[in-house]
Amino acid sequence: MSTQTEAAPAMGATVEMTYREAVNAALDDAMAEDPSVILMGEDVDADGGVFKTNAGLPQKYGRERVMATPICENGFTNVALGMSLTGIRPVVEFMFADFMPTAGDAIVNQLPKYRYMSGGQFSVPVTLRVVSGAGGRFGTQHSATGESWFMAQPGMRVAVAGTPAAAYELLRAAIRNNDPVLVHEHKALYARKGPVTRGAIAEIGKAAILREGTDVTILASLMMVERAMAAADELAGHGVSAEVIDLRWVRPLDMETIGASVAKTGRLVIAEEQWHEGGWGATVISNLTRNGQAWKSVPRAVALYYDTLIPYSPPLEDEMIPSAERIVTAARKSVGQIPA
Amino acid sequence: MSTQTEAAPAMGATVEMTYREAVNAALDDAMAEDPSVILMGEDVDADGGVFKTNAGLPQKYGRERVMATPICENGFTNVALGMSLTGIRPVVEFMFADFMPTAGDAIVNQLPKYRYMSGGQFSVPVTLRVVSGAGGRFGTQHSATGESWFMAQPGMRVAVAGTPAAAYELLRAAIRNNDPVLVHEHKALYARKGPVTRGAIAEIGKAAILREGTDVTILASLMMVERAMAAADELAGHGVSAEVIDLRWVRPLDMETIGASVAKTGRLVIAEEQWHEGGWGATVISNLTRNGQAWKSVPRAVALYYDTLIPYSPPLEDEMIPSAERIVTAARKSVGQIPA
Amino acid sequence: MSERTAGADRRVAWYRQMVEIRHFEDKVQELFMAGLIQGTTHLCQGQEAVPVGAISAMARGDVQTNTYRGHGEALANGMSPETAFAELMGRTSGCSRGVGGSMHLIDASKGNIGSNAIVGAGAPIAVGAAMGFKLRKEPQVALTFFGDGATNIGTFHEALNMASVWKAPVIFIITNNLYGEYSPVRSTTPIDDLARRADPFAMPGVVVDGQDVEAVHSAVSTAVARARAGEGPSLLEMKTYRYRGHSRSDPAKYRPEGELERWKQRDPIELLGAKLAAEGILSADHQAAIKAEIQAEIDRAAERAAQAPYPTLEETRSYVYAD
Amino acid sequence: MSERTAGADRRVAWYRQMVEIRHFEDKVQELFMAGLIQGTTHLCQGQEAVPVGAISAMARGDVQTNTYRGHGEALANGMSPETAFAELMGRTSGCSRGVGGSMHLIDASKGNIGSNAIVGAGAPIAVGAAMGFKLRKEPQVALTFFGDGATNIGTFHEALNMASVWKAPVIFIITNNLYGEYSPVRSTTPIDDLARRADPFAMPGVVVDGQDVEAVHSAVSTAVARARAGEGPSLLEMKTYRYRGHSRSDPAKYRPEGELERWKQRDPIELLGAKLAAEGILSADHQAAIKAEIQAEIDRAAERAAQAPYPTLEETRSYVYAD
Ligand SMILES: Cc1ncc(C[n+]2csc(CCOP(=O)(O)OP(=O)(O)O)c2C)c(N)n1
Ligand SMILES: Cc1ncc(C[n+]2csc(CCOP(=O)(O)OP(=O)(O)O)c2C)c(N)n1
Ligand SMILES: [Mg+2]
Ligand SMILES: [Mg+2]
Repeated sequence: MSTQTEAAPAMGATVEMTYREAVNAALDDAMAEDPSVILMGEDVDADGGVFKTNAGLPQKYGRERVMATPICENGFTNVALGMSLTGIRPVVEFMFADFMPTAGDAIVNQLPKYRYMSGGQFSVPVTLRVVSGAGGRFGTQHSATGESWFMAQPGMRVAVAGTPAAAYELLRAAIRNNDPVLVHEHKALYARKGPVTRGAIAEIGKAAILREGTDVTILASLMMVERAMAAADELAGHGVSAEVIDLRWVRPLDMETIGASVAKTGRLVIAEEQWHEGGWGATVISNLTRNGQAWKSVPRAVALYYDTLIPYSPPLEDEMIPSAERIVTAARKSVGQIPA
Repeated sequence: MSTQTEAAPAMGATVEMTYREAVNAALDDAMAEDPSVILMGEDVDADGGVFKTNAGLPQKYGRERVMATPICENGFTNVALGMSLTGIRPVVEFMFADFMPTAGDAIVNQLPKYRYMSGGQFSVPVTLRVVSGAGGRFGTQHSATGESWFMAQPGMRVAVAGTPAAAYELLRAAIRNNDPVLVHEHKALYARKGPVTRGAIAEIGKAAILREGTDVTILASLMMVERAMAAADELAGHGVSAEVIDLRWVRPLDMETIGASVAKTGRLVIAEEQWHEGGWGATVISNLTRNGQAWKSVPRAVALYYDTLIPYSPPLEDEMIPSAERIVTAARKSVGQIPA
Repeated sequence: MSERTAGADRRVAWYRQMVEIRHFEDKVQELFMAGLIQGTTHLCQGQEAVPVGAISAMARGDVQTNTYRGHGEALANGMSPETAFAELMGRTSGCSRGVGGSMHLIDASKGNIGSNAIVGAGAPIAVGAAMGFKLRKEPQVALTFFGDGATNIGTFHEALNMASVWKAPVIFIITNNLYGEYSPVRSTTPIDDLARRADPFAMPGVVVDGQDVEAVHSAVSTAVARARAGEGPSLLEMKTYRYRGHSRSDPAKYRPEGELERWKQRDPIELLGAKLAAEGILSADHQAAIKAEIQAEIDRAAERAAQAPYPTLEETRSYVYAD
Repeated sequence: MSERTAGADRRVAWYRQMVEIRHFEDKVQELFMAGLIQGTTHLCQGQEAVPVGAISAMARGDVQTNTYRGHGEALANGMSPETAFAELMGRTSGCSRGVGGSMHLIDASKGNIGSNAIVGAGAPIAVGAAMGFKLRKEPQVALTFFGDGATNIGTFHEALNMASVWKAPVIFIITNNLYGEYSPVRSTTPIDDLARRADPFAMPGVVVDGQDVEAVHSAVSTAVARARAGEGPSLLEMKTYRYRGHSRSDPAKYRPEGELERWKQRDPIELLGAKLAAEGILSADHQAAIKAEIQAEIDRAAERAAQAPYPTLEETRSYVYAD
């Protein structure tokens, strides 16, 4: 990868870069802008970090601001919380989303509740950067997206980056925000390229319509975003006009954007790399239904992620993760092109 | 409380007992039946345990089988897993549901995955007993039900006990089961009385219709079950016939029973002591909608649990928890008796 | 505030502060019985020397984290009994606006930056606060209070490790009151001196007489000076005892006979009182007068607190997010 | 299997076993480069004496838990290279039916009861297995293998504490290879001898030369005997080194120059080989022959493994629930 820190383009410029470089640029720009921003986590300082998102940062900002931690997720997440009480804005890297449960107490009982249980005395500007998702043949304990685990937590905000632009903008927004924000990156996307505007900051809680359409809404997160876009291309060939929305925020959900789209199309396909139970897809469908949404066909959601755990075996892992083809099939079923 | 262990009624007899006594009886009967069953957790052996559910058990079964642990939820939950690999069937008590995130790794990455990632070599017969719920003025960090936290975990089963009979039967089923099962008890219910049949074992994944009705289905869990029953009484006075279902299993959800009920009533009120996002209520509504359920009115779910955290202040805590009145109002809105 | 030897005024102030905590806790029990305080409370009668001696070793700008058994730590940090009572009664005039309750007596303005209901959680948070000071090159330090039981939960060890490897200016204070809920230390912990848990983290571990406010103050002052000088963290074990059960519902029947009585013979208030009397600083009569005066203040504070309104659920929403 | 001094046959068997592990790991790297093994692998070349010396101190019915860097532990426990390769290739003939992969080489039938991809998780699981034996009054013991980095995560300390207070028959084995991923021990840990972490749990902590298979075997045998006699757990620190980077994508550029070469001078295979040659037990020629023979077996095993079919997603469903 090229190191963004060496010749950073001017703010406002839109340049093509990888998702990995976008994360790097967001960290770099945030750290350049605000000396209280630091990055911490396991091995974050060596060789760009395990996923090479941090290249150049230790050299530029020093190892006080790019702090490698011992292996102790709960401990170092609560350390970040403590730092945020004495003037630091920590960005904490979780090497794999699967390690978030190891920090369960910090993420459930501390970060989102700390301000509340003091009656509003504190703000807790902590960002958690989480490397999510399957597809890397990392097996059962290293492949969760975890994107819906903490969606029922008032006090927390949860973002999911599906594109390089989203990776940049969401991370910038998270770091600026004065509350805890969890930003999911997808490990299979780091090499993807796309346009990124340096200095752009995502609006909290705003989803992105990536492609307009009239027949069916495909709502996607993380790696499913590119598969939804590919599916939409293919659907066009079948005469189906798909609208693709990148969810961007799991908490708060942008029910306004999603609702308007589904009011138009009357059909919904949920593309999520997780089980349907308890996930954002179910909540979206529930919210729409409770809002009185009139459906032209039943929303397609289930059967994209199978009811088993994530296998190592490469062909099986590929089968487990929802493909563009399965999204296409679900969308075609929704418009009645193939039987449901 | 009277100690169930002293003069246990014969198996098959139905006797009136408290929810606390029902838990005690289930533990007692399971331990009497199978010498490999043990109970472990913080202070489980002293004075009946913190919620007095374990009275008499240390005396009857000894402190090897009623084992007090140090304070280390993740550690002792994984110890239980290890024990289950060498012939023990541990029941682990979580003093408060809020401490489950402290054991996040054991609950998310170990218990439900241990069998899977070995290719089916092990079974992991571990039961987690979890004391859930608000209403006790325990404040923000001691009042979660946590009932939906682990519902998206293949490999895990999750039960919720709304009555003394359910407390007994679900716990017995969990302990007999060869996979990890999480059973939620509600701390505000321990003193409630009801009929319990010694020896009855709950069917995995089967909800219970507690009251039949034709106009609206009220689906409830834990403490909401008695409030739903009270609401149904009051609704009858308004000429509304409510069917009340005790959810009993969050994973797997009994979509058959729920679906049949809603097919009949066409209306649904979700009574859950948790935020709607990511919860079982949203998944139920999503599943019904995706199954093509025709609604006579929009399902009422949200606004039962407010979008803030759980306060200590007693009048506020009472306001936060869905009341029978709010369930009545939601049901009356669903049938159009009052404007939505 | 951090000189190492204490003058007469200071020792009298400690005496008053310990009496205030004792009477406050007794009053809490009374109000609990009367239903004015609900839920649960974890009282600290018998342990008063620990927060009083330790917190008086802090300087302005230093911070502390406490636990659910944290009334003493809050009061010793300067919270008024009325504010504390109001919190325990769930009133909007409470330190945490009534939403926190007994387990969350917090006052950020005084450096009391958190009172946690999760065992062990305060320790890494304090390490973080200390690291914030260090990164910002400020001279402050952090104290963190927790119990003997907390030394068995993993995050305690994680906190010690990080503090040591980063030389964080933090002081870990174990209030070893011999029990974690109903369990005696030795049933959950294979050693007697918990200070020993410092060793594998290459930091000083010191056993302190937690009944002697002067010993507590002196040990904490040494650790604070060390931390402020950039030499890193310390672990101090205060040997003490709680007179009441774990929480309101606990009659503490698990205690061996005579144990409570033995500890009462070294009551921290009476221990200091006897010295002050012997040294002619504060006569027995003066001590009795102080107790009566503070009792009256406590009673008045509780009465005033009970007059405050409850918050509304609506106003609590702004406590959820800052932005 | 647990006698304390080893005869010539035994030492030759150790030699063979270490060579097998070495060649297996080299082959994994080769297959990884060829795309036949995907994802990630964590190799253990250089550390072979630890699993071989330790596991040979186990008796039938004893159990062990391993980590993601667990190929050596699985092979030393008796897994055939073919079964292991098949697992790494995701084939249904793998020990975990292809769903586990490199990080989960498990064989319950041989007492290899888990290989964990979460740092630290295996330790409390092994304590539990040991407690199962103890509760059922069976004479077995549990070994648990983990790295230096794992001694910083809380659950490790929780496991030690429980093991000690309950006198669980468990042996904790730290494979201290000087790095946790890219971080040198001293950047995350404030001490050099990790065995010191046993002290606050009142159990023996022993530093062992992890390059010397005989030293490893003897230290583990002592700990096993102690555990079997009901005297409780031990913590053993094996000083060793991994020759390759942390995982397949890591060139290990963070290592100081010369470090690798220095360690290679005390290669565990050559160390034992030299002794066996000097004692006239196994000549250099014999050693070369063994290596060639094992290399051929390894090559054949990999070939056969690659012929097995992949599992189907459908068949994995029965691995989710037993009931
Ligand atoms: C993670 C966690 N587990 C369990 C509890 C329940 N609990 C509250 S206090 C306590 C005992 C703590 O003992 P100790 O640390 O000695 O403090 P003390 O109460 O004696 O002040 C326990 C088990 C908790 N609050 N948090
Ligand atoms: C809880 C957790 N955090 C982080 C990781 C990522 N990780 C995998 S191996 C490793 C380093 C472990 O080092 P050590 O314990 O020394 O074992 P070694 O890899 O050297 O065998 C890390 C941080 C993990 N698997 N689990
Ligand atoms: Mg204690
Ligand atoms: Mg290592």
